Amino acid sequence: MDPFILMLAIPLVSGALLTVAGERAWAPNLNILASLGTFLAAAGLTAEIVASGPRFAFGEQFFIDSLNVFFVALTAFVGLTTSIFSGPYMANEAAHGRLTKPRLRLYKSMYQLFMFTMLVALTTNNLGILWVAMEAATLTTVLLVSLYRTPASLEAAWKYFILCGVGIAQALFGTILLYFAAERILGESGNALLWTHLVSAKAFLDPNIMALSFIFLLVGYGTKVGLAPLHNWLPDAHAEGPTPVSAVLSGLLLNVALYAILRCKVLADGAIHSDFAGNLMMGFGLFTLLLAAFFLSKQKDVKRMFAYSSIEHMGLITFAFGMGGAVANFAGLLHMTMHSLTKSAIFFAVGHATQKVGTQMMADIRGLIRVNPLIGWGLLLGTLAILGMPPFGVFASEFMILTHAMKHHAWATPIMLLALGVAFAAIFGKVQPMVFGETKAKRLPHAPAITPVFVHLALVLMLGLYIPPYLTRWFEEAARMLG
Amino acid sequence: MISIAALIGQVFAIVLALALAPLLTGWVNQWRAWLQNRSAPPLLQPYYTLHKLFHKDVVLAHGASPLFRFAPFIMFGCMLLACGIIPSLSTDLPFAPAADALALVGVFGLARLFISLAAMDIGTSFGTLGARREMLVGFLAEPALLIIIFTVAMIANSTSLATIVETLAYREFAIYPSLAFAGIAFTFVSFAENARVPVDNPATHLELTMIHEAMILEYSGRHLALIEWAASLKLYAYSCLGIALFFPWGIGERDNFLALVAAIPLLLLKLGIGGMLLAIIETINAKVRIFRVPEFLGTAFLLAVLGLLVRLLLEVRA
Amino acid sequence: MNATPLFAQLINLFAAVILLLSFSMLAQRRVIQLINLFALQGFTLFLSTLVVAVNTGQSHLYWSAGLTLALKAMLLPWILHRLVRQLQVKSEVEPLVNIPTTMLIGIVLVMISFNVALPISQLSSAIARGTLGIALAVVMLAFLMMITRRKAITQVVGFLSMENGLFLAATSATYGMPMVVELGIALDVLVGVIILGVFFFQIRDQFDSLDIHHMERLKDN
Amino acid sequence: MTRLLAIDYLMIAAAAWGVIGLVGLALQRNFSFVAKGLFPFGALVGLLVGGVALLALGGTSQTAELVIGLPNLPFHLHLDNLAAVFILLLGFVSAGISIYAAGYFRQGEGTAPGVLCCEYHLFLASMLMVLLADDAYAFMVAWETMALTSFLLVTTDHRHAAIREAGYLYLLIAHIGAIAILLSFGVMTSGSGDYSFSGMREQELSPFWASVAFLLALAGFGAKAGLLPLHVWLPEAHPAAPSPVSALMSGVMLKTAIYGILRVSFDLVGTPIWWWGVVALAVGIITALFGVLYSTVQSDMKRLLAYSSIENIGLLAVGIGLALIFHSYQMEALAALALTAVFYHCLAHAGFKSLLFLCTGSVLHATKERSLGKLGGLIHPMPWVAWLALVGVIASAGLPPLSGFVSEWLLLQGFLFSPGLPHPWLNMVVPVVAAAVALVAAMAGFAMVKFYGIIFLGQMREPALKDAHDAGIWEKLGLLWLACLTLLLGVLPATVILRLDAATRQLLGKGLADRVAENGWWMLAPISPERASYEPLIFLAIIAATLLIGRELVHRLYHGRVRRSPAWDCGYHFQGPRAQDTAEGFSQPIRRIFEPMFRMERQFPTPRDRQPIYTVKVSDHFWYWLYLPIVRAAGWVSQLITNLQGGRIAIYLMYSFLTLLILIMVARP
Repeated sequence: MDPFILMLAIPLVSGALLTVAGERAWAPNLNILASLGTFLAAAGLTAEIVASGPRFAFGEQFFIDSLNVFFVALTAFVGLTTSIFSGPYMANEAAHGRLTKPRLRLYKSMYQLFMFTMLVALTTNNLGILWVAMEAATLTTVLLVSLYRTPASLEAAWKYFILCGVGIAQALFGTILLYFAAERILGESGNALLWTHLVSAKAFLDPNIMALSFIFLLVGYGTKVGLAPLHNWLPDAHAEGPTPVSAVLSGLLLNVALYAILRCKVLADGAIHSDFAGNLMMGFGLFTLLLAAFFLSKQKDVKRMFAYSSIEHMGLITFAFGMGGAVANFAGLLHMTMHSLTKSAIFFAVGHATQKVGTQMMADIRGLIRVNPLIGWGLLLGTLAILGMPPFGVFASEFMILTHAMKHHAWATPIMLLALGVAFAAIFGKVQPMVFGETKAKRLPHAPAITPVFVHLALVLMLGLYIPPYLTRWFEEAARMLG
Repeated sequence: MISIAALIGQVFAIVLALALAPLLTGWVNQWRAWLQNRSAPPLLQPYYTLHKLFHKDVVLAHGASPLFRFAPFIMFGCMLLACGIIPSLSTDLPFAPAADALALVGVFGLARLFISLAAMDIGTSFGTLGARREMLVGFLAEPALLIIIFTVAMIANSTSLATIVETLAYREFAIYPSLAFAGIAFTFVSFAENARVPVDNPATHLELTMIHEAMILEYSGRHLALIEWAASLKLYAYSCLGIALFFPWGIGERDNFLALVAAIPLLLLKLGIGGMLLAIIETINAKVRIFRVPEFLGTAFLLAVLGLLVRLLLEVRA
Repeated sequence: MNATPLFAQLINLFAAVILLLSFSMLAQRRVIQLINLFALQGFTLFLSTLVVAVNTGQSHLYWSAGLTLALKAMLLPWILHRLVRQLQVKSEVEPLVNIPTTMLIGIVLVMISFNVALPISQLSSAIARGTLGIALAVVMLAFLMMITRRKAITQVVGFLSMENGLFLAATSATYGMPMVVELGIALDVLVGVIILGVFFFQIRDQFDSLDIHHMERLKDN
Repeated sequence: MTRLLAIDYLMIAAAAWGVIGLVGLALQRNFSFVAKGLFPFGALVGLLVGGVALLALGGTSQTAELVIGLPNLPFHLHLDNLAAVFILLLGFVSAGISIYAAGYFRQGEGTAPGVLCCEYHLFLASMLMVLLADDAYAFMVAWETMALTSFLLVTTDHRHAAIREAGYLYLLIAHIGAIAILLSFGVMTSGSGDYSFSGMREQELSPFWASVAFLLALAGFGAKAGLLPLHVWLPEAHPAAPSPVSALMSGVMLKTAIYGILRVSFDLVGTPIWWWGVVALAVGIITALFGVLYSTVQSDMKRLLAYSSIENIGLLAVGIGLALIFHSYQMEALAALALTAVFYHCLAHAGFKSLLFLCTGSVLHATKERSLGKLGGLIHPMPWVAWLALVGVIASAGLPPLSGFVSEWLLLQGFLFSPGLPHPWLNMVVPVVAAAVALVAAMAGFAMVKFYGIIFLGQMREPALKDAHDAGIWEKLGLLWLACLTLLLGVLPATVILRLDAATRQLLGKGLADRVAENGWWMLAPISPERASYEPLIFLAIIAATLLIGRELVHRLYHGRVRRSPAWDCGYHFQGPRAQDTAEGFSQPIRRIFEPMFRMERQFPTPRDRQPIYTVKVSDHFWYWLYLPIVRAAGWVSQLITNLQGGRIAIYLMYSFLTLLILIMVARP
């Protein structure tokens, strides 16, 4: 069977099944199983694409090349580990009485649907469907963010919905403009929104329209990426939703939104013949990086802080892609991978930690390493990794981004380094006392799932020291697609 | 290869130092007494004292560690070494390469370190007090001495004392203004290092002012004898160093046995005058407060640096 | 300059009406009236889409028009009405910035939008190319409304009005997006509003009000 | 089968350390195996590393390339003479420390010994990799791993907030330093994109960019080494760490920073400019003066040593500066003299400072006390530690005939030639620096007398000290090994310098070996015996002979009787241990003379106090003048920026709106 169809069908079907069946004893396992199935299908698809090149599906509506299959693989993998993590996490939440059965049902079904929307967004060839999928992803996650129905979570979900809704509306306007420009070249058929067609005709698209369109797309999807000053929903949504949701938001959704921008950037670049799109992205990236870094030091809530850290890294990645060129794109992709893996690992650790202590306030979390050494070490190492400490892989990609910037945009390096330094001071200063020191935490009814944390960290560590050649080739191929 | 003559000269220099050092102390004491209108002790009084002390039993405090008992020997050894490498009669000293002028400062430093540690060993308040004051004096005097040596070494283009003496005494004669500064600074330093008025008073046991005596308060018998002897040797070594650096004429050159013979009376003469001057200066000065000592030594240090600068400005440039 | 064909004039007219309705929504103080104006805007949008459909004969535009009528002119206003009634929302819309100022800003926005759209719409093959500027202006005005209104429900109306602007751009300026896309968009909007409806109840349960003023607790400063 | 090269052995050693660490982590329940099996094994590996480096010195340089690393930048490794000197240091010194550590770490004190074993050996391995790295990426990875592992080691006893803060400060400054180093590498590639060191060597930088690279490297490595004003972490982190770690950090890790400065300024960046040397000289002498001044006034024994490390690093920077100045004027023979002094001092300091830190560790274990005010008289219960510490103290005070003196002597000899510089201003100022160096050396003596006298001599200030016990067998072995190194370095300078010469020659093309070899192995005369010479063996022999012969003579001629009695109490019978001078009292003259240099908070007793208390707390001006303002400024900016997230959705929408408006109005392709 076609792994692609499987990959899309499994989350959709299991999502529906979970909705219909309700919260049963086997539901958590089904959730994991479905994620595993998705992951296996994605892996099969990846192997196929890497081996035999890009392909279409459902006519020309879906298109998978080495760029998006990379995102697909990452999404499916983190989706799998998050579902493993969420098993005991959600059980603990239920045991604490914070969640009822219907909520658990909602969580699992929405989780699968969320995976589905992301996978659709990643694999579709139609920029319109991309938009639709992004919007659908927003809707599913709004429900996930408001899962607890507390005032804070409702407020967060509301802000998330409105800000992202407005943002994505702008992206739609951008898409319309794109269509408007393409229609004159490609005719009025539906092909005018197919990326493959657009790419082949990109040189003929009108630069003025494309510039305006790209601005709308960047601001629109950029809201979802969390580019400053459009990021305001992000810390709220991350902090108030359940931790697995924070993990997938940070680890996956931001990537998907950035992926959308990247696809559009290729078109804009082809049409405009200048670094317009790249410069915009670099500007946004730097601004985001700097702003987020300074936000970090005032945080009190641990998930909120790591949400800002995600913003910061998204800024860095946006900057990398803004620079363009094989090396920077490679670095950007690598950094996305590293960030996804590391940040979700951090959220896993944070999730267990906050459950143990019963608060997200950093001032009240102490001595994790004594309560549960593995969680403590996981959080400590994850934090160090996300801060760009070698030998973890985040450093590898930051190294490449920085060195590339030094070569081509020397003015930007001091700013980036300032931001990274400030971020280091802020985050590490807060995490260290959480990990170390004395504690007063309690036991949890369900033992936490530690494996995902260390699987992620091990991957990040390995990629910091050694990137396997086939992975390199794959990344290079993807980077080349981005021009 | 080391010649037999040189070896004899070396041994002779050391023996002479051992013999002459208490005499010099006695001589200075005599002059002090005369200048202060007292009747003077015999010239050989230091020898009698040493002899008496060696005869006496050692009274050790209960808390004394082996370090306390080693320290006098080490101090004595250091001073002996110092006397062995400072050219007093001849520049042909087989031991001289063992330590040049910089290492000589190190030798004095080592002796100071051990005597200070020994002072702290018993754990009385006097001992520690003396040790800290001694180190205070030391860390101010030592760099000054080094700079003085630097100035002279730059003139001679060498830090080897033998070479310095040969250069100053036997190369073409020149007037070095820098040496004047260095000479005054050296005088200051010697007073401090040898526990003389105005820095310290060897004749007092007044706890508020004493430095050297505070440190050796617990010593008795042969240990005290060694320390006293070492102190005399130090004074002798400093005198010889002063002579070698500033009045080197008359010190025998290499392979010149006759000069060696001629050097002895000349050395005695210089030491005699030096001792007399020392006594005069000690008499006309008053002991300063302990916190004036840094000012005193700071002046020495500045003079030394000034000498160095004068050397660089007037003599190298010209 | 050639005489503009009738249907193009019609489209321009409807577009102008939509813009006018946007302005009146901006000026409107009452919630119920606001929803009615929104319904009217949806209806005008339907008309303009219909004109385009008739003119170009593209079948999917009929579908679009139908969807617009059903969704924007009827279903959504109905849902909103119900919500207002059930939640007993106070009828007064309390703007954060006073209305004359808002209007002035709105005019500036329209000027900006037209200026931005002008060079682009020159390139359009569609006949009613001026509509792109109007669509942009509608989007901007809706944006402004969302910024200046204090109630959750008015923000939603603003949001939906923004969608109207987008739809106007899609239909009038480009003769509609591909069918799949439009269906998807419509579905998303619908689901979104339904979710919002659920939300409103929860928000009112938690805050005893739909005033977004209460939802300012999550902050960093 | 090809023969394994030295570099292969070193890689194997690094891997072995890594494996030891992982085994320790895996078997952390088996404490005795971890402590008595793995640590000694690590020490053996250290010996192997030192031995290989010793043999490799003077050989041709070797390179290797690993499969790991970035796709287009695999790890390049390189073993040349410069690296070999520092690897030698790492190997031999760490061997002693590891042996000591076998007896030191206990269960139940902070981090579990198994985890510690892992961190410790990874730390060693990363230091080795730093020294072997031949490209920027490998270097940075190893460098930061070193920082990370040492941070974890510092925070071993993380239950104390002060220790956590020390660790935080340390890692933060290390990270900032690493950023500067990375920038420096970036400048040195000058846009070629080739981040291997060989690529950097090929770049011809303009004087401006070369200077930028040098200054960045100096700042970056200086942060690690503890050069002013980036020294603040050092006196916090070193006391916080367990003693073997302090020893390793002070003795070895600081030297990797010196290695970095040497690598950049003499090897990578190209021809140096004379004022670089002046900068290094100035920073160095200020650091040294600062370090020694503060070390004299400390009352925590490990802080005292930490400040003394700052002082020594300052002296090393002075040496580097001098070498750079000479090198930039092509006076290579003199540069070689200064550089040899630097190498020698690295070795010497590694030996004696590790020794002293380990001694404090034994004292700490025996007494649970770090404050000098509560120690005293430990020479009686712990003679081994006390006598071995004396070796370290003499060397640290820079006195003959031990190791510290040799390097100081070489450095001063170097200064003597500075009037020959063809720059009028320089040859005036540089000799004055020599005066300051002399002052530093003399004050180091003061600090060391205080350190030794107050800990080991006198009466015990607390009754509990009576229960103190001497170090165990492993600890003694480690101490003995380091003391032997210190002694050997002290008495065999010519032999050592002949070995080190290959490194000097590599950097300058000229060394001291020819001149030194002309004379006997017992004599050190770097230029000529007429010019300057030093024979520590004869020196030692004379003092030892006086001691033995003198003692014998006195006993023969007179007698050897000893009578014990109480110390003289001036007739006041209540003199207890409390009458002794305290640590604060001992340094009172220094505080008084250099009052403006310290920030002091004093509390004086009033005449009416029943229990008069005098306290003085000395803190660092830099902290208040430099660091706190920066922290405040950053906080202010953060506050300003945080206001952006005010919680009002309308405002958020407005940001988005304005962004869009501005972009569509302003942004044009």
